[in-house]
Amino acid sequence: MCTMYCPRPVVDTYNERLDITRAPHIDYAQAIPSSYYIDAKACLRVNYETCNLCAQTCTAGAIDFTQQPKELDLSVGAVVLAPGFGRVDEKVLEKFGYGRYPDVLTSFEFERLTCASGPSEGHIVRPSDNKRPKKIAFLQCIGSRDETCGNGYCSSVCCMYAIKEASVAKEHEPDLDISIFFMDVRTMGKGFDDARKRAQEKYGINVIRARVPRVDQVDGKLALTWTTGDGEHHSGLFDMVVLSVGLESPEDADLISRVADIELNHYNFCRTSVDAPLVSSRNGVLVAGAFQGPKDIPESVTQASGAAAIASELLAEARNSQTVTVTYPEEDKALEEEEPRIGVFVCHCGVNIAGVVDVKAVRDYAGTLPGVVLYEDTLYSCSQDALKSIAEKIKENRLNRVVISACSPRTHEPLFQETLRSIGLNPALVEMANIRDQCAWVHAQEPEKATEKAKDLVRMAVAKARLLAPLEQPTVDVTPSALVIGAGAAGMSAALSIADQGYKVVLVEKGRSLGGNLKRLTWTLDGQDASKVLKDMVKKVKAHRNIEVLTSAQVESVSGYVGNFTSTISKGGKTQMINHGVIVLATGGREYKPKGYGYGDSTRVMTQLELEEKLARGKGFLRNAKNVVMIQCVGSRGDDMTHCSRLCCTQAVKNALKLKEAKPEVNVFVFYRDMRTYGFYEDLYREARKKGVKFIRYTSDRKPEVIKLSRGIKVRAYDELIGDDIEIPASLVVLSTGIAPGDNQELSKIIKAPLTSDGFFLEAHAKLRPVEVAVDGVYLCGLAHGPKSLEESVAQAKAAAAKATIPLAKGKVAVAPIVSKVNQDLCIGCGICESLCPFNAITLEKVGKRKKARTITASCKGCGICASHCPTIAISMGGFTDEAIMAQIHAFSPEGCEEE
Amino acid sequence: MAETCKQFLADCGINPDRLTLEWASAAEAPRFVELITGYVNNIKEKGEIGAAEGEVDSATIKRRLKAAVKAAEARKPRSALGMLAKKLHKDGEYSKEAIAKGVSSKIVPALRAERIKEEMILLLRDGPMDIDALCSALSAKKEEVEKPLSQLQKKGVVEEQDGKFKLTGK
Amino acid sequence: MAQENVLEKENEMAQEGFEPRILGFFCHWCCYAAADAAGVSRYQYPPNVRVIRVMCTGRIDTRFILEAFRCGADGVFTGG
Amino acid sequence: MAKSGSILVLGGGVAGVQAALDLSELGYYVYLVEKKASIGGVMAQLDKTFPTNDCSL
Repeated sequence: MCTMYCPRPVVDTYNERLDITRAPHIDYAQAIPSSYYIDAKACLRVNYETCNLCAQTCTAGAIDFTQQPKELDLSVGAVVLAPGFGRVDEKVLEKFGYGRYPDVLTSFEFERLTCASGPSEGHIVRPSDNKRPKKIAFLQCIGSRDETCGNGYCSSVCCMYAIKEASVAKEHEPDLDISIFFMDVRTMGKGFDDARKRAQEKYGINVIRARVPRVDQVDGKLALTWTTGDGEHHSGLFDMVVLSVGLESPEDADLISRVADIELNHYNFCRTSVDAPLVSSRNGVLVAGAFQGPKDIPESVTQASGAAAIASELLAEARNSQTVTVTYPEEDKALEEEEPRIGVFVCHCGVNIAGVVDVKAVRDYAGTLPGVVLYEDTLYSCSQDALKSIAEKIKENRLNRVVISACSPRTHEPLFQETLRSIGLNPALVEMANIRDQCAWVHAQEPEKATEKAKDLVRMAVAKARLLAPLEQPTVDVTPSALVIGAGAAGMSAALSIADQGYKVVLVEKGRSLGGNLKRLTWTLDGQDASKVLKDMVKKVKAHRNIEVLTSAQVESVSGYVGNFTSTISKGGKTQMINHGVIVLATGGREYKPKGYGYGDSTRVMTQLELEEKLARGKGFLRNAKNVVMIQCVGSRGDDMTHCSRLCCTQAVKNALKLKEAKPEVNVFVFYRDMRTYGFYEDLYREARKKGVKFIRYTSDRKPEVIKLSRGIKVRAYDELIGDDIEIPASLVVLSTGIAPGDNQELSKIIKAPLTSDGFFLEAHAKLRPVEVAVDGVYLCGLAHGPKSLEESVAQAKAAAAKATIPLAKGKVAVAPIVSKVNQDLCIGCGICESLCPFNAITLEKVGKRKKARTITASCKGCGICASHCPTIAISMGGFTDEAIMAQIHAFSPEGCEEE
Repeated sequence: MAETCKQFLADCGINPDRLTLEWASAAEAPRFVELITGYVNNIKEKGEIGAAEGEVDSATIKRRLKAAVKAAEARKPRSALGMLAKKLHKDGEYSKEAIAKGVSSKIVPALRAERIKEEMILLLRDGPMDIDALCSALSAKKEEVEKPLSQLQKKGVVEEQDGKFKLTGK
Repeated sequence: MAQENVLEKENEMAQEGFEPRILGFFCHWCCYAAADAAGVSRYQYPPNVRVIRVMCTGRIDTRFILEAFRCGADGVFTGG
Repeated sequence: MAKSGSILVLGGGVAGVQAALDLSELGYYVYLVEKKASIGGVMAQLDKTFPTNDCSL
């Protein structure tokens, strides 16, 4: 109402200024908190003491202009800084026509255009004429890798987001012609190269390796000129240009630095070090996300969890001293047992559902179904005020079953379950009908049929709801200790963090000593002495009273479930059993051993790590060296392993600089496919170029060859710029061999944790659960998860430690109540269920004289294979009983087909 | 399970291709769309249940499936299904042939026997029938019908009168 | 009301050719998730399938399938 | 002086929210401070996220 009456238009910043709203507004429907707010800068009442229309029209009387800003003094034990990133200055964008030509957009604006909730409801249109563009160009590295604007670093995320935006655009409009102009294609994240390949193959997105210097307008179109690697000039006309803008330090970085008294680096990001990536220069002030350096979502999430772990280490003794517990009202058991009184709420989801399905018709239809006493429609059921109103209506009408006809239970059921809980109803008494994701969205062209389907789905949900029964929420006690597998940098960091948070850790290492790959590193990427980092870590681990170290030891078997694992560890021919509540996988990776390129045939051919070891021993071996040739992507990116090993580019640059430092006159050549020196490592790359290191691009179909001569070796490779092969007599050939997964197969089977096709462990969710695996109570960090730098391994280890400590700190874990239940009166003890259960969640036990099956609630995932294979139908599934499913099947038929 | 259903559907006179079991992981939305579209078109071609080639008419299907559901509840065939699953699981044997063979030799005969018995009772509810009529209505051989019939007689559920069988009302 | 719907639908069927009624049993973790993802991506597919969510295809009992056909399903799609 | 069991998290984007959630689960009281009227940060503006193109809301 207030938005409607406000006379003051303001630009909608949520929609990247592509739309208009009013001074009082809400950014987006699912915003939390979900109340409208007044843009004080634009409001007439606040600034000129006029108007006041909104306060008068608000029926709830919720607008109070007498409120003043308040200052709060909070006493806290630690601070986590996560202010995010800032935007690239518009002056930088102006060079590319932004502001002058309406069809030059930033990638943020383009993102809103492709979004169904965006200003154009997902249709891609040109701002200048609202027509559909045919040719779109994406320009990369806008405000990144560009010293002229002060941002010498790489923003790390733009290459991948440009590919994503281009793919999404192609999905909407398959006829679009999209070109992306890269300097290097930096898709070094886990699974990113695969996604890029898919996008190129499936959508036919053109990849052009060139930097476009400027954008001009010709006849209403946008003209670009560029020069490719072979020295040729090109030009082309486009209907739309998207600037892939980089991530800057936040606008108020200086303010934060002053207030929090922390140091910033030369790009105004928070200063941290490789061995403590989440710790600022001030004790107790931690940092996470893009303020620590440009990064993507999973890394930000990882750092956030990691920062939480460090805060928890610092404040372990004060744990639970200031928390408040949420209390729920007692369940109204009597009401639950009454005849079903069902309430059906049909959600519009804005236009998402109501734009296709006739929501009012579905609502009225619901009213005709048996047992339904209340039927209503809501604009956004998941918004906070709607939830509140649903709760009130349940109470008013004494409902004891609720059907929410909206989106997917996979995403939203917990929300509605919580609503029921908050008013004293068992959370199992809600059922959802998915009329959005599996109806309105997928049948957009057939509104009538979609409405019919929605009615059917509601009828089936109501039928099930009639038979829903309250379920007990089981909890199990937790053994307050952790098993950490692997004692490299990641494993040790994780173990230390859990131990510092006050819990016992058993650290198991296959090798004879602690350290893993860190033992082979000489310098960290920020130039620290790697052996000192290692020594410090080992010392702390060995001295910690909460850590028990087992070297030359291996995990033989793991049984149990989150909170109560039992593992068998073998060491020196003996085995021992340990009990623990959680598991951290930090099994590491190993240097890929190359095939070909003369490796093994000549002592002049070595890997980067081998070079690093030589350099550490002194520069004597360089006495006669004239040319050193480095070859990137040996083994990685489709050579032998499909993945990108992420850090070889930076490692090569680092070692090239070390070579130059040891012997300035030596020529260093680096043959690469894309230089992926992301983030602040771009500085090293620039420095290497300045110092005369020569970088020459090759493509995967024309790889450099190492040729053995009677004396020495030479490298032959195709040089794009010259257009011909070049030959370099090489004193040394250094292969950037990348990172191969460790022997994860065996452990994967023992723990039932899935691997990626590359052989690394698979996380539970690529974005939001980057350090958890699909098995509850098992967490993941370091090279076991995928190639990454020491800094990233440490951050991830802290994150895994945070996640692993959560169940330990809680002391109890809740189990989903969808588990199986054996009716022992009917059970004949045949053991079929026990043998078939994929989770070892059923045991046979003696009850009196006979054997009976029993479910181990904490292990059960509710798959139901036991129920469907029980000869006597003695097993029932919580929330998915035979009766309920049968009722759904009967309701599937519009005429109904109950048994007489 | 799927194999059992398919073979049993065929046994009941329903085109087994009306049932399909497909896999699409959470990340495979395009594959899912392909599968579901293909499947719907496939069923469109087949037409309404009972209308496809070789299928029994829809009234028979209704009756027969009613009996079939009862059969699938019975302990004997369920045990057969469970034991087969257990054995295959234990041997790590998941080949299509092995499953199909196990199902056709162990489970479907048990299901069929139960189905014939249950359907017989349903048929006789509508009035007395002689053995030949029963055989044809049940799509079964004489010896398949005689055995359960005599069992039902022994139990006193069915009685014979003038060469026709009828329910005793017990 | 319900009766009218049925009649309407029969009319429709006669006009536009045969529209089968199909029941789907979708695994919560796989096929159901894929179907949600299809929605998120706005893929379009025929609206003939009604879905029952189960936690795993292992839950599906022979009885469910037979009962579905008895209740007039022209097809049953189980998706793991 | 006894240590405080509460923590200030500055920023309500995906990192800030994640840190706040983890800290509260670890047994600490969290003050989450955000400049804007709602939390979620830039991620709430994204349509889909790579590489799996999941919905970000």
